[in-house]
Amino acid sequence: DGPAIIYDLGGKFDKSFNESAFGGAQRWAEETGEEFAEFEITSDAQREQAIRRFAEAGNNPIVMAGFSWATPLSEAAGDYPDTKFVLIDMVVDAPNVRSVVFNEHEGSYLVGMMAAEASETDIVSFVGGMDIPLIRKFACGYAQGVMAANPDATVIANMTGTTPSAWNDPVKGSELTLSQISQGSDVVFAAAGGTGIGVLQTAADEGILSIGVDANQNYLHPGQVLTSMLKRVDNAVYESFVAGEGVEVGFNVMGVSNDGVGYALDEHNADLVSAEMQAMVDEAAAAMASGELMVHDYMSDETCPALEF
Amino acid sequence: MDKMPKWADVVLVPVVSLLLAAIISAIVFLAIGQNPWEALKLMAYGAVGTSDFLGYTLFYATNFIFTGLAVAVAFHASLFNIGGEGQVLLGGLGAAIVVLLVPWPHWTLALIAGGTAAALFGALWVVIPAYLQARRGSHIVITTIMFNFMASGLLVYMLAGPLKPEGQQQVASGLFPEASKLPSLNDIAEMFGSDMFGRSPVNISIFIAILACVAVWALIWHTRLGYQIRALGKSESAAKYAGISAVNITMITLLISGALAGMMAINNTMGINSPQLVDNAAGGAGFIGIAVALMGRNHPVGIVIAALLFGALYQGGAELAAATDVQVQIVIVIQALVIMFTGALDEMVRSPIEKLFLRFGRGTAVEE
Amino acid sequence: MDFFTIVQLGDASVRMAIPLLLACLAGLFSERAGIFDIGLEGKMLAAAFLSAAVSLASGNVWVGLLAGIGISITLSIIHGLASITFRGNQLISGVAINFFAAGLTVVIAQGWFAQGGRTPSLPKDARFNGLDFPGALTRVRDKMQASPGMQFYSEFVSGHSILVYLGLLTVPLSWWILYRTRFGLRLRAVGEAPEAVDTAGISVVRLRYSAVIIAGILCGIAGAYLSTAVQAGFTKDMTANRGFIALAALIFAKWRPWYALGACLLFGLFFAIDNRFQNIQLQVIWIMVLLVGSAAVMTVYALRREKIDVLVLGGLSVVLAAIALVTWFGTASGEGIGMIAALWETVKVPSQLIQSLPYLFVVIVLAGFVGKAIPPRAGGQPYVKER
Amino acid sequence: MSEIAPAIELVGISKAFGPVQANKDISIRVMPGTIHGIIGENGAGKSTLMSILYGFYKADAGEIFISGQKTVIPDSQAAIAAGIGMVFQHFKLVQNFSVLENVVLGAEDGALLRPSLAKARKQLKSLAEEYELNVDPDAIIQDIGVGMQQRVEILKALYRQADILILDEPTGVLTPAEADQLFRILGRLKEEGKTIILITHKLREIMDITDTVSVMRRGEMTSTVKTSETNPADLAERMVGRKVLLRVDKVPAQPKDVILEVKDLNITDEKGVHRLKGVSFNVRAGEILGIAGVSGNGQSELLEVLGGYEKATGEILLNGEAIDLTGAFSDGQSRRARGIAHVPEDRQHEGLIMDFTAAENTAFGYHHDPKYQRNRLLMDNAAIMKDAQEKMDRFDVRPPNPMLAAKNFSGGNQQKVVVAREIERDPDLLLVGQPTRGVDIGAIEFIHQQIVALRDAGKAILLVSVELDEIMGLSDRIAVMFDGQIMGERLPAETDEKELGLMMAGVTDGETA
Ligand SMILES: Nc1ncnc2c1ncn2[C@@H]1O[C@H](COP(=O)(O)OP(=O)(O)OP(=O)(O)O)[C@@H](O)[C@H]1O
Ligand SMILES: Nc1ncnc2c1ncn2[C@@H]1O[C@H](COP(=O)(O)OP(=O)(O)OP(=O)(O)O)[C@@H](O)[C@H]1O
Ligand SMILES: [Mg+2]
Ligand SMILES: [Mg+2]
Repeated sequence: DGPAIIYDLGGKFDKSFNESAFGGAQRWAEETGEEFAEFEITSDAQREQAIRRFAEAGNNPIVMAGFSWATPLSEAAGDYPDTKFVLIDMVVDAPNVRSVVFNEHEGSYLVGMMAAEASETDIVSFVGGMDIPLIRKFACGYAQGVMAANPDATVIANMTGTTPSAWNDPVKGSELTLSQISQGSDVVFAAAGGTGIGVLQTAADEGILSIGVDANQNYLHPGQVLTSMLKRVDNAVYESFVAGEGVEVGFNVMGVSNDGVGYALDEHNADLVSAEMQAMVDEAAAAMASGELMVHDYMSDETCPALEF
Repeated sequence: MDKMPKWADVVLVPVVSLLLAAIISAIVFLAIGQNPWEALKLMAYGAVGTSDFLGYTLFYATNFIFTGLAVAVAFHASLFNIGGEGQVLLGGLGAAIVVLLVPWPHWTLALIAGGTAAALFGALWVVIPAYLQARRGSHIVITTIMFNFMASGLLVYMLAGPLKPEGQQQVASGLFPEASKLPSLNDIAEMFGSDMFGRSPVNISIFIAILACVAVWALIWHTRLGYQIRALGKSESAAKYAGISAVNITMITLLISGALAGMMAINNTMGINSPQLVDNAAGGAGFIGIAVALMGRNHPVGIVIAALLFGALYQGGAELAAATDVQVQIVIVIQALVIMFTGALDEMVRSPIEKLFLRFGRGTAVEE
Repeated sequence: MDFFTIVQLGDASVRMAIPLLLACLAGLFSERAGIFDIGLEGKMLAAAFLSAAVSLASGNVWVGLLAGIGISITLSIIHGLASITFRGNQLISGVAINFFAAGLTVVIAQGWFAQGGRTPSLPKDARFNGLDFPGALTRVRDKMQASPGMQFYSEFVSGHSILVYLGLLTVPLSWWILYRTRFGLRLRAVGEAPEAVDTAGISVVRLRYSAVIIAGILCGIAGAYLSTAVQAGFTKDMTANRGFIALAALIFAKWRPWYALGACLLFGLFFAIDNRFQNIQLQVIWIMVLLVGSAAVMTVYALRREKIDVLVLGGLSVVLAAIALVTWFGTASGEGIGMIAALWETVKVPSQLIQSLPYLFVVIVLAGFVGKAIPPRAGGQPYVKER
Repeated sequence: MSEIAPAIELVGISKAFGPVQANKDISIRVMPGTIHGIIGENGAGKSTLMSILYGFYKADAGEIFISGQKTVIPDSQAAIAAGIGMVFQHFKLVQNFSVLENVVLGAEDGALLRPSLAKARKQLKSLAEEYELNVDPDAIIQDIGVGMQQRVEILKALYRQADILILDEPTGVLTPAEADQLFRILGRLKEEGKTIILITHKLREIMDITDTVSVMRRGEMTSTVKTSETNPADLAERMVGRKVLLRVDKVPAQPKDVILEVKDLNITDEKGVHRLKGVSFNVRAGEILGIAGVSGNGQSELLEVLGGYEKATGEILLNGEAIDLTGAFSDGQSRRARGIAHVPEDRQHEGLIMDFTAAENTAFGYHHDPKYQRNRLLMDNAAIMKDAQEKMDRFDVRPPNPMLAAKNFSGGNQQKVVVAREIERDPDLLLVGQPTRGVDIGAIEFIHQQIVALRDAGKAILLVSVELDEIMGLSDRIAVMFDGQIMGERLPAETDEKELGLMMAGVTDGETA
């Protein structure tokens, strides 16, 4: 049978991570005219059942978006040696699993530089979703980028919560943004899934700039979203679907060098990004690609040189 | 006044209620553009169509037997324990702590220790609501709802902090040691060369659930405690006259109820294929227990039947959601309808049936 | 904490309190008439969904509001059927309505919008937006520089959606209806002694239906407020237990409108604190004082009572004391400092605890330590004349 | 047949509650300006009939004529409109409302409350003057006594300009003095041309005040006579359908040792009201001590304390040994273990679990008894069944089916189950509260015989009853309670109903002597 995709708890229309994955699958379906199977889980307890269900039904490959799939997948993968699994955001070492991870710190670094450049108060901020190492990785990369562009700047970082509901709490996102604004922030980066909707909305209402995440969110508030940190989950899904049953297994890193992460530039934010800002960011990106510039990855040692959590 | 024979009360009324719930569910399906008949077929297939599906149905039914019994025991004392959800979570916490902390050499020991801890933690989580109900008359319904919320907070705190292994991102405990894993029914079936339950997680907890049914049956109808529970449930003033302590019986009943809910953890936490404690582990089973108890008329036999039905609904509904564009929440809708018709609108179904029996003179003859 | 932060906190408390307040008053009318309603949550949720969906479709948020009220009334009438006409168990009916709404909103949202059980985001003109009073500053950055009076006016007084002002108005209105009108007198009577109302020649059934319908209207507004004023669209389970908190607030308020306002503002404050403050740091010494203090109070209380009180409250005291000690020792060893020095260290209060505060507070309120609340006498029981 | 139309005429009224036929084809006419009495045993259907007239229940069949006009009364609204007012057996007042609010409820003048209340306040004042019905309009109902509450009920009716006033057992809760006051008011109302229907069990009241009287039995109206043409014995006979033994057959008591000694018992309830004020008495083996009194004067509390489910201060000695009154052993279980059996006042809410089977009910309160246990864990349901069957046979409980739920037995048979259970324990002390309330005459005689038999077996018996006849007939010694105190003791042979009645009204020993 055809390929299948299983989304994580936020659901496929989270305007962010899952939606990006859905976009990749959709692109494949439109281009090939074929169909894919999909499933949205509603609780952690369903994960293993979801994997097994598609494996039993003969779907191949099966793509899973989100780090939480690692445990159930490592449990189930062995039972279906002929099925290929693709895991995004986490690594499972099994002969039939392709693991895709992103260098989010690199993309965050780039938008951090832009934030520092755009800020007039020299105070910028970050709203994370659930407080997990992955999101700290975003925050840490962002802070490093800010410091690189303006060593005098201050970064305020807040996490929405410690539970999965933190991905889906726009009201709280909005409150956190307000509090950051009253502390002087005038650029806010939301890496918080559905919560980010509230962050971007409030930033627009209050007349400060915001930065979207995962998918290109510039269109949400044209002229008020500075840029979006792109994490091309859609590409990862799309490529896996295209490769089909023959998808390559093993470890796969998507970074600035292979267009896995980056920043968004389109008609909605063209006026906000000066040529000089763009030049500076592109230069940094090139340096990263060439290995000249090493951005510290929070998850490598759970520390951050530029930010205290 | 017995206005109709017992069989009508325990069989006919629930069946008619169920039919009404089914009719409204069909209307819901039509409203969202699904053919109800097709949906029913899909759900039936999803519930028992393959050995995996059947296994999952039984797995969920096991959960619901525990929570159904929990609700039913409390109902016998006229107490509405709506806190099953939180008690299940706490049960999971107890089981996880015990199993992760001690390297049990064999699953039987892990089962005994984990089961005891699960029951204990489930019971502990109801101590304060029970005490407040018994002593201060604070309504058990609202306090247990509050404790559900606090339970999920506590669980997440534990899963995001103390119970989470280094470096793990998912909010979950580590995997339980291999030695403590409960044998699945398929492991047993395989010994006879069968693959009856596929790779589903249905495991020996189902036998514990059946044992629990027998124990509850004996407790309620064959022990002094059960006698006192029922007496208190039927008439508090009479219980007082008889010297039955409302405070003690209320406490004990709710503790038993909480323990039964907590014991669900051996199935959904220790019994699954990759045993670990995850966030939201109860998955609504605490609430489904209400429907199961109402439909099962608070009798263990009825509860087993209702649990099987709800297990099939839960599993079939998930399958329906995977195969079509319908959201899995349709199961919650059906469940709500069952609760409404068998619980709150009972009289609407019962009184016409009673009238029929009265009219045709089948009611038990009553002397003056 | 500077003045502006306090104003902001007050502002957020009011905003968070409004849905609670509306639901609480809904419960007040219903329970004053003798009908328990734990289905407030479900009614709000259904209203939140339908008002968002209809606002989106019609482009007019007032039409959306009406639709929300309509569906909420419909659910109220179902509750009425179960609990008034068919004299069923009101708690069970409420539970069923909550489930029904939780499931059906998602299922229908998926059927209509195919966005995973939510509505698309509402455009600005299909929402209730903040009303800016004349001369009020609208941006946080401007307000920060303004004088305290201006800050108060701009942040606290101005800038709320019309539903907030309406919501606040329902308090005096409810009071007036209950205590100054014939309808109110009868409504209060029917919750206390339906047989007195019946023999006075008034229809118990009609009165109780009116009460649950009023509850429906108020829940409808509360739901619409959530999805069209606080947020821009419906997301599943977006009421987030507000219906249950409202019930607790109702008990805390002893079934009185003005007290309800106070109770809801207090709970609103809890939400505001939770939303705004990420890291609440507390010195270990305060934790010790708080926990050990409550443990001591409970123990003293329990020792004067019976065995069961000693058992339960004593156990609880031990748990509290243990938590305090673990925090203390943990801080000392974690920081590698002496026990005394550790007392002045600050530790982060777990965010789950902050989030649980409203629920914890509800339990304490229900325990009656904040004053005894006597519910309407006939509450929860169907009115049965003939068996 | 007079020319004027009757104020009320009921024709062929029938009403069934499920399988119970409460009213069967009842017809009655009441002339204007008269007081019409209705008597009948408990459960005869009196309240039901009047509730139908008042629109509280709907009749299954029959017609109502008010002043000759055929009137349909689907609800109380219609009854009020037809000029009918009713004071129910159980008052229908909102406890936390003021007197004024209760009077106004349902008779408001407009949508706003203030004008209605102001008007009612004025009107209430004039009504109070006119009929000597003084009440404080701002008093809260739960703070005033039953006598006052009854006045409020009457005021409610008068405020609604009722021409026809129905009173359902108005004197059951009144002291004789309060009852006299009530009858004066009724006389006044009658003079004004109002029609009054009075339901009562007390034949003396019927004889004193009514013009005509109807007798009901088992849902039927058996006869209607002019009061002047009948007498109490005749009425009693009409009521039960045969000659009534107004005396209980028994031999003189042979009192022996003191079994129960009560010293200075006091109870203060949570509202701070003194329910018992220094009660002391004793009961000897082989005698029946009867406690008389209007209900609500502490008798119930006394039984509850002795039965172990109410706490009190003071001292109780059983066979010379103290009984724990406040601690862990002051519960029904320990009292039973000490040999105290208790037939409670309210069999439906205390003595029985209506949903339990008769068998389960015969073990009720004695479920710890070893003979009902199979082993340490399980109860022996078969033994309970066998025991129940024997008891039911011995006490002639009908139907003799231990599997039937208690609610399916008639009141008398329910009471027999309770009495059987308690008497068969062979207790040292038997507490009996209202043993024949709502029990038919045959069962009354049987139950009385059982109590006397237990006495003759040398047991101590404490009897509480509001029926003076029962007290006079059964007791070997009579104590009268009023306002939580024992007013004095009398021997039945040396007293009469008049003296006891005075004592029940609070007139002290000295004054009567
Ligand atoms: N609401 C009711 N539902 C069912 N049965 C009832 C109801 N009210 C009365 N009955 C039954 O109808 C019969 C007549 O009752 P009713 O109250 O009219 O008697 P009564 O003559 O007033 O007795 P009492 O002297 O005890 O007041 C009784 O058998 C009673 O149990
Ligand atoms: N035969 C009896 N008759 C009356 N009362 C009894 C009898 N046996 C015991 N009791 C009383 O019942 C109470 C409890 O008795 P017992 O200790 O036998 O119960 P138990 O087996 O411990 O009950 P449980 O299992 O409910 O704790 C005591 O107050 C005791 O005095
Ligand atoms: Mg009566
Ligand atoms: Mg024992």
